[in-house]
Amino acid sequence: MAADPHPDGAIAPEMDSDAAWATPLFAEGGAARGDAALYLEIDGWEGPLDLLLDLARRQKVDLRRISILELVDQYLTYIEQAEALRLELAADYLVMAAWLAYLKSALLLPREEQEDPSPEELALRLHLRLQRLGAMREAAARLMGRDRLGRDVFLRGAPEGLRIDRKALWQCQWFDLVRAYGDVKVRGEPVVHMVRERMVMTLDSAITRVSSMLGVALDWMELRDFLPPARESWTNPQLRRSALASSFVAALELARTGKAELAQDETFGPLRLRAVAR
Amino acid sequence: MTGDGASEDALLRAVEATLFAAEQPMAAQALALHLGMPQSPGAVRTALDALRAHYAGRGIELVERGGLWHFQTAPDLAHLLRREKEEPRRLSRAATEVLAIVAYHEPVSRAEIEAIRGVQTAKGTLDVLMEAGWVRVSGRREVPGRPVIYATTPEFLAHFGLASLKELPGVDELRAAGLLDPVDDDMIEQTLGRDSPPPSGAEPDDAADDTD
Amino acid sequence: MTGDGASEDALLRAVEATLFAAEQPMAAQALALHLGMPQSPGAVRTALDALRAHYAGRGIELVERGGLWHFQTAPDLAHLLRREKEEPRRLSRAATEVLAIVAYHEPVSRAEIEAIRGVQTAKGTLDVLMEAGWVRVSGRREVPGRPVIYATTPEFLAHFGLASLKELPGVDELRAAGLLDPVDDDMIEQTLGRDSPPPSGAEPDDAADDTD
Repeated sequence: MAADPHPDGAIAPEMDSDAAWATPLFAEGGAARGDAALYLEIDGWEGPLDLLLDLARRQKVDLRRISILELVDQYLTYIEQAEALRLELAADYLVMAAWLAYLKSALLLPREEQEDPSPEELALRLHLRLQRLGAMREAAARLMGRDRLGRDVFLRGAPEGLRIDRKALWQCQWFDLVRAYGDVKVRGEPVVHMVRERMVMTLDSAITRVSSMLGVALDWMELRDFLPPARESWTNPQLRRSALASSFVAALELARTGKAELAQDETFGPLRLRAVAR
Repeated sequence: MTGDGASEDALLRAVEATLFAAEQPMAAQALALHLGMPQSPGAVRTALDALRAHYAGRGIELVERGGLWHFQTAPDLAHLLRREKEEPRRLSRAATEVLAIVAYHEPVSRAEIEAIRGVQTAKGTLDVLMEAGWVRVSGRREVPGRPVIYATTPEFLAHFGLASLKELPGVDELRAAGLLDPVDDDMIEQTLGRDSPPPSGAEPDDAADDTD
Repeated sequence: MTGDGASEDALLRAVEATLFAAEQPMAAQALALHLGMPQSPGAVRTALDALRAHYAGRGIELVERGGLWHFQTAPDLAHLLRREKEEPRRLSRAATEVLAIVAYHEPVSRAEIEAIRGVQTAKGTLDVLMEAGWVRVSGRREVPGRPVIYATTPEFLAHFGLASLKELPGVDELRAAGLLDPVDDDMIEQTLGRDSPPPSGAEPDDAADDTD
């Protein structure tokens, strides 16, 4: 619709209510509005086919028996008069006018000079298009006039509603259960294994060991002296490092709680500790 | 549920109560499922027919629309009820025409709609109909360009009080007159191939191809 | 509306349709007003009584509550409105594992389950098992914090066709069946990396030794 000089033209019909278009525009008694009204209603048509259909209906005969020649004349007259009134016409109206003028001349020319398709056939096809559009327009009006839900017939105002409580029916087979336990065991075992291999001296045991040894010591002792003797499993270097770290944290913990005091004379020098006299 | 009569009556009551309470129209199959007898949609259908007969002529009626059943008020009582209800959405003339074309020609592409109407259809027009729940996209046509095709919905049938599309006003006559024949694809292609509005240049050709 | 009978019937239909479409229960007086006959609430009451009698015993009934009338589903059919639908659902992997642990170690606390599984157990997992009716709370463990402990139910035994928990295959049998084949390191890594650590380092060890 870019070429439409009447921007309202495309919109106005959309705004019309079904009653508004079905009655006045297409009523057989269109004479009431006279010729003058025709020109003012240029906005009323949605394209040339719409206008042609309206003109066809003004012939006041069955759409199947309209005279194409008369229709063409009416259309051309309409276009001419619109031009005389300096109304700008959309390109599609003018193209339709040119084609209809051609159709008219073809219909009037002697038969033997015609090419394919014959003008009669072209006229018939135009005719059919108008019929199709007319049929749909009538169908729409009849459809809108039916007993419509929410306008003429009504559903129950306050239905209780159907509620479906979905309840899961849990499925599990014996084999799923047993296999799941197998999976748990398999997954658990390596974890256990790794804990055993990475032998550590726990903080708790370090605190117990350091504090009990402090209790019997009379003087400063170096931290390393608190470690278990390097025999049997305690030869493991990993475990010794763990024991040293745990004992160091144990010493800090005992100092924090006021049970021991720490001394170190130089950086990285030996760390000594002794019990705080009660 | 001892005798046949008793069980029939129980089913009748159950179907009546369920449809009465339902917020949406229901198919016989869905009713059978809801009533825990998915194997017997036939019995439910028999009950539905009996109920429809019972309610005929009353202030409420039981109707089937596109295979879905619901209770509604009798149409001749519209004058009593309408005053308090708001009018449903008023459709534009273009929208009513497009709706009629979709209903009578479905499934139909936008180009086919435009070919019948002789004008381009504003995008919003189909949207309005889809928003109203009366038209849906039903797929694509397996032709070059794979255009989207549109069809009506069960809500359309329910709203306009149609048991099926066969009940569309005058549909048999229109079909017999050839006015519902498929729109020719060549014509659509030509229509689509143009920048100008379809009715303009395309018109004569369209009309010519139309009836082939 | 000529004879008395005809007009009575028309009123009956009007009252029926109006109450059906009404969103609220209505008093006889309000109905009379709505139907444009404010002078004849008596006639409306007669119609209401006739309707109530008509619907008695059907799937729908017309009831009066405090002077207000409305249609409702027959009370004995209320179960149709709230329908339970059982949907088969497969137990999740996590839930199956938890169920297996409860079965092999019962009674067992949630912390113990987590320790055995090596991952935290969502609260919902135990809820699902209790909803399924396979696991129940069997008491509290008399240790600090008094944690809730879980055990299996008779339904559990029935579902899995077990006479007692002793019928569950032991660890040796699991190993023989290839269900305890070691998994590769990547899988362990994934398992360890993905899930949160067990609540305490020592617990898996203890719990695992349990069943040997």
